[in-house]
Amino acid sequence: MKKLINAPEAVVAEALAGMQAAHGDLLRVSFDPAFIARADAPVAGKVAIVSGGGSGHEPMHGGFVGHGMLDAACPGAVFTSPTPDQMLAAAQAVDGGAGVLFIVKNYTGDIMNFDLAAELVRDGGIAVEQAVIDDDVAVQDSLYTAGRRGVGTTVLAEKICGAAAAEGQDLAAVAALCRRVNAQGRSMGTALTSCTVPHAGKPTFSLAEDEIEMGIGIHGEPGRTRMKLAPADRIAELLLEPVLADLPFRSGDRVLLFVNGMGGTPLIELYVLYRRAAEICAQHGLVIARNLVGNYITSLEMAGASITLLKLDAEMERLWDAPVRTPALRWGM
Amino acid sequence: MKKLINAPEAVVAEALAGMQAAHGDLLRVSFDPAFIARADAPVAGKVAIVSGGGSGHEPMHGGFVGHGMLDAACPGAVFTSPTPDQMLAAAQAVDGGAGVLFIVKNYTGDIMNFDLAAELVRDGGIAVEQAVIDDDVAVQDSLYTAGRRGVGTTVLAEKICGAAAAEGQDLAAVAALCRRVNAQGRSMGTALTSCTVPHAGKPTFSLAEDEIEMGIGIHGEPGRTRMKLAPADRIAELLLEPVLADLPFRSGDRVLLFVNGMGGTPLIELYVLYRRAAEICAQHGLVIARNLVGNYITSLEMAGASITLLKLDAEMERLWDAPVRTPALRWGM
Amino acid sequence: MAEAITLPVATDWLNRLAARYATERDWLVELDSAIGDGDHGANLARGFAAVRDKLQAAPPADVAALFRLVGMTLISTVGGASGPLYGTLFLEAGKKAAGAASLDVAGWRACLEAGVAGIRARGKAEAGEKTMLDALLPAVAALDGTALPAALLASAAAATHGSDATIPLIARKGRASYLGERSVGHRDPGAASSVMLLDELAQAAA
Amino acid sequence: MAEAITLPVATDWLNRLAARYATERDWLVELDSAIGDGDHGANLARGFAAVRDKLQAAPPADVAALFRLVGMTLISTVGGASGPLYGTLFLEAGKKAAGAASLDVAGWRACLEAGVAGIRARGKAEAGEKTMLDALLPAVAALDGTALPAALLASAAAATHGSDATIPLIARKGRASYLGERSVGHRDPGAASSVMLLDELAQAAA
Ligand SMILES: Nc1ncnc2c1ncn2[C@@H]1O[C@H](COP(=O)(O)OP(=O)(O)O)[C@@H](O)[C@H]1O
Ligand SMILES: Nc1ncnc2c1ncn2[C@@H]1O[C@H](COP(=O)(O)OP(=O)(O)O)[C@@H](O)[C@H]1O
Ligand SMILES: [Mg+2]
Ligand SMILES: [Mg+2]
Ligand SMILES: [Mg+2]
Ligand SMILES: [Mg+2]
Repeated sequence: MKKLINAPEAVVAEALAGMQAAHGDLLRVSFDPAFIARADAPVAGKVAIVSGGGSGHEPMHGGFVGHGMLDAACPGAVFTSPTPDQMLAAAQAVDGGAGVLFIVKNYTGDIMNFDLAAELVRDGGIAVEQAVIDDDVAVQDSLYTAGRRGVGTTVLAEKICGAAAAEGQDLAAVAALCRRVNAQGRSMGTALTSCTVPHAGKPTFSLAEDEIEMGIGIHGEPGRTRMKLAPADRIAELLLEPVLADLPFRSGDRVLLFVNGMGGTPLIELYVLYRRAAEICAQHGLVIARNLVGNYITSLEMAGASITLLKLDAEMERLWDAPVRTPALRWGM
Repeated sequence: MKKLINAPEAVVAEALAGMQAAHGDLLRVSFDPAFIARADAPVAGKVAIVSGGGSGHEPMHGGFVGHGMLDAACPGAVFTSPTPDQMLAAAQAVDGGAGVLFIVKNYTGDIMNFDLAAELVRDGGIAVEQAVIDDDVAVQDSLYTAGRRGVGTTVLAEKICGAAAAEGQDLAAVAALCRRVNAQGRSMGTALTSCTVPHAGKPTFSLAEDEIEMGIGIHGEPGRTRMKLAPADRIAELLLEPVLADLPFRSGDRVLLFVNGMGGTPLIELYVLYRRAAEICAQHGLVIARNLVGNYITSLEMAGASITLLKLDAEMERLWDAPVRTPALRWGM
Repeated sequence: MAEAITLPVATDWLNRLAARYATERDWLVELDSAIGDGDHGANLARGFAAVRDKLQAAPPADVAALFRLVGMTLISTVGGASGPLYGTLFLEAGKKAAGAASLDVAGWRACLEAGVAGIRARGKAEAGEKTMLDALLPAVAALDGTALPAALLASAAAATHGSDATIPLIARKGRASYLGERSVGHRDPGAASSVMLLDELAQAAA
Repeated sequence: MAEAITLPVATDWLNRLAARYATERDWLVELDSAIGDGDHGANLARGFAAVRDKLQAAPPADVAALFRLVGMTLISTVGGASGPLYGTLFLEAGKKAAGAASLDVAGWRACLEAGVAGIRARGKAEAGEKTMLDALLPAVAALDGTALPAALLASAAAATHGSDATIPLIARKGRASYLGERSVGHRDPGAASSVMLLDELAQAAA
């Protein structure tokens, strides 16, 4: 295992210290329990948005804390859901009197920990809503399984809901909007290589030199199928086909196309993928009204990419364009 | 070789097409000769800034084209300097009557191709200045060698000079500013893994599982020494020591600290590195007035990082803060 | 040979568990890498080390308080799926143990039953879905008689069988469920860690 | 057996070179990977394929025009260090060849001399700095006598010796210079490609 770290146990706390040092103007780090909050929190009268999850997906979520996006993020150990006391402390630190929305990715651990936290927050007299993101079409959805995983749509939901909260929407409205974004977003990813969890010390899985994993999760969970490495254009098709069919997206829909890198794939390849993804969308009559290309929800140093398609409505478009100022996403200010 | 590409020969052109598709609001791509220009170029009366270099360092340079930074970028083949006809066409496309500044990284190929281009541009009646970036302290500088390589300071110079041009400074002033930024900036990098040039098909160099290369170049050129993998804190020291000694930086200096990822290193590790780098700066009495953390000047999927320290003056600080709107760097608008 | 789970026995149990999960960390990580995300061993090693430290810093007054402390500590240090699940096990066990100076077989059975019910309520899983429940449910069922060490050994043995039986199952809950058919042929990491939990209790009481 | 470098000989030469660099692409990439950035073979394969296509699309009127076309094409398609350098070689050779229907040994020597002088001026390198000059300078010096094929063979042989002699050198110019002492023991890729350039000319005239 080759990493720029000091010790596996220290990675999360030291990275938090690095974020504090680099972005002290935007955010404030609590180390125990661990959370990252807006420097100016609580914002009186504003709905506070708190998210969190395992570390190793940077910039998500800590890099999205700031004006117009998250009020706080709770980082767990690498690929491990954070604990309820983190979410409780974060909620208490950022509640501005208008309540707190938890944005939760649909993983058993995250769901249970956020559930526990919501009980504690509510007991403490703060209004709390939870919205679950489960947009990964690679996973069979059924009442009898853990359901779909939360992936790329999380980033889009955090931006759009952050803007809604910033413009003064109330807790019920922001929560409803988050559920609407989730209902309209679909994703699928692929891995060309595994990642290595620091405390595990070796790759989570192994792929042959000519193999890729389609439908990979952001924790290195295996996906739908293993196949031979294919040209980027073909991979774009294989990722988009199930995404397009699932909602389903229809000709004339205005969409946000998000091509996301898993961490180890260079930007030049993401643009090669974007090129074909945009062509496919055009062939289906979709209007790419907005887009995002880059490493936003990653899986440590995994090589690979995911594609998220969000069907936009006028409100989402307006809120997407609203000013945002966080370490990883910034415009309009 | 595992890459999200269609064919090695097609990577650069297809990535350009992807950038055009994703950022059509900001930039316009010419394919033959290949360059990326601001969508609203030429801006009348403004000094135009043109840079370029081999591809594979994304987002540099194409991702820095837009308001407040570059007017055009010329991408060569992967790790190969672009050709004079690209720079000539780019200069002609973006000259707004106030002349063109070429920002050139100090590599033999880049220097010769930009020299040829400058002759051609001048012959065509457009005023042109060249400013060379050679900030890599890993390389022995001497009259009898190719001199130091241009690395991280390039990003900072392009931002600062872009702001100077946007506020109306003339060609001589912007060129002088660029040389001043270069004179005040120092960098050094390390590689944990090699990168693989698409047309080469195999890693440029090889490192043992416990080895790193200190002083690596952004094209996988070997560095100063090979050593055993060390803790991130130690690597921060080994990168910063020669940087600090070279200018030299002095207690009380206001600096911009730039921790840059080589492409394959996750953000969480860059923050671990930033943490220690900031501590070392503080120990030397330096005031980190500004900073930048992320993948900005990369080497395909190489794992590793570089640290750049720029000694700021009041003008540089002001220009750093000025609004910028490009695919990869954006604030204030 | 203990005839009941007293405070010293319970304390010894938890200290043993901290050591056991540290030792078995890599194996549990390996199991979880195969069908999950490779953190189960690290999660439990971290959580039970914290439990050991807390017990040392502020020894609880009775078994019920100890169980509650363990539950709270696991919930606030483990994270993931196993944190709330094992945390709930101890919190619910603590409720049942309230007021008791020590636990005989029936007492412990009531605690474990309540704890496992808590896990079912929190995780919404059933028997046969390839989770820790497939070790824990048989362990509850096997707890009978009156001789404590023997009952605990039988309970741990049942858990072991249950854990072995997860290997051919298709996972329906937790992260392994994403694998569907491909989860077949692998032992569930939570079932494996549950075996250790019950095994160390039997050792502490032996 | 050609007695002079005529337009057909020169055209044949360039076509051979396109094929040669395509064949030797990987070896030149390998040489450049060891002490540079691994693109030299790809650069030349790309550039000389473009030359071949241009010659086919619009055959030049004479040797001088051909050299100029080659020079311009290399400059606009190769990039890197070798593009301007080989481009300059042909542009300067084209100047010297102006007006000549064909080149005898003295004529070609004047062309090559001017081309190599152009490379020195553009790259500011000297003999012994581990660059293409270490193959090209001996090749110029070896060009004498009046029998063209023999002179070209001698010139190519001198280049080969020069290329071999780069192996023990420390690089002082170009990308390999960053390596300092560590460049010792490797052949300079530009010297290797220069050998091919001269070797194919000897073949075309043979
Ligand atoms: N819904 C559930 N009910 C019961 N046990 C579960 C459930 N989901 C997961 N588990 C158990 O948790 C174990 C995984 O724990 P761990 O790896 O620590 O958490 P995570 O899956 O969040 O990484 C699984 O092996 C399984 O035994
Ligand atoms: N200053 C120079 N003068 C002469 N030849 C040079 C000089 N710099 C580099 N070269 C030659 O160019 C070759 C490298 O060419 P190439 O790999 O195509 O370009 P780059 O180094 O830009 O990647 C070297 O092997 C060397 O022979
Ligand atoms: Mg986990
Ligand atoms: Mg090159
Ligand atoms: Mg796990
Ligand atoms: Mg080269």
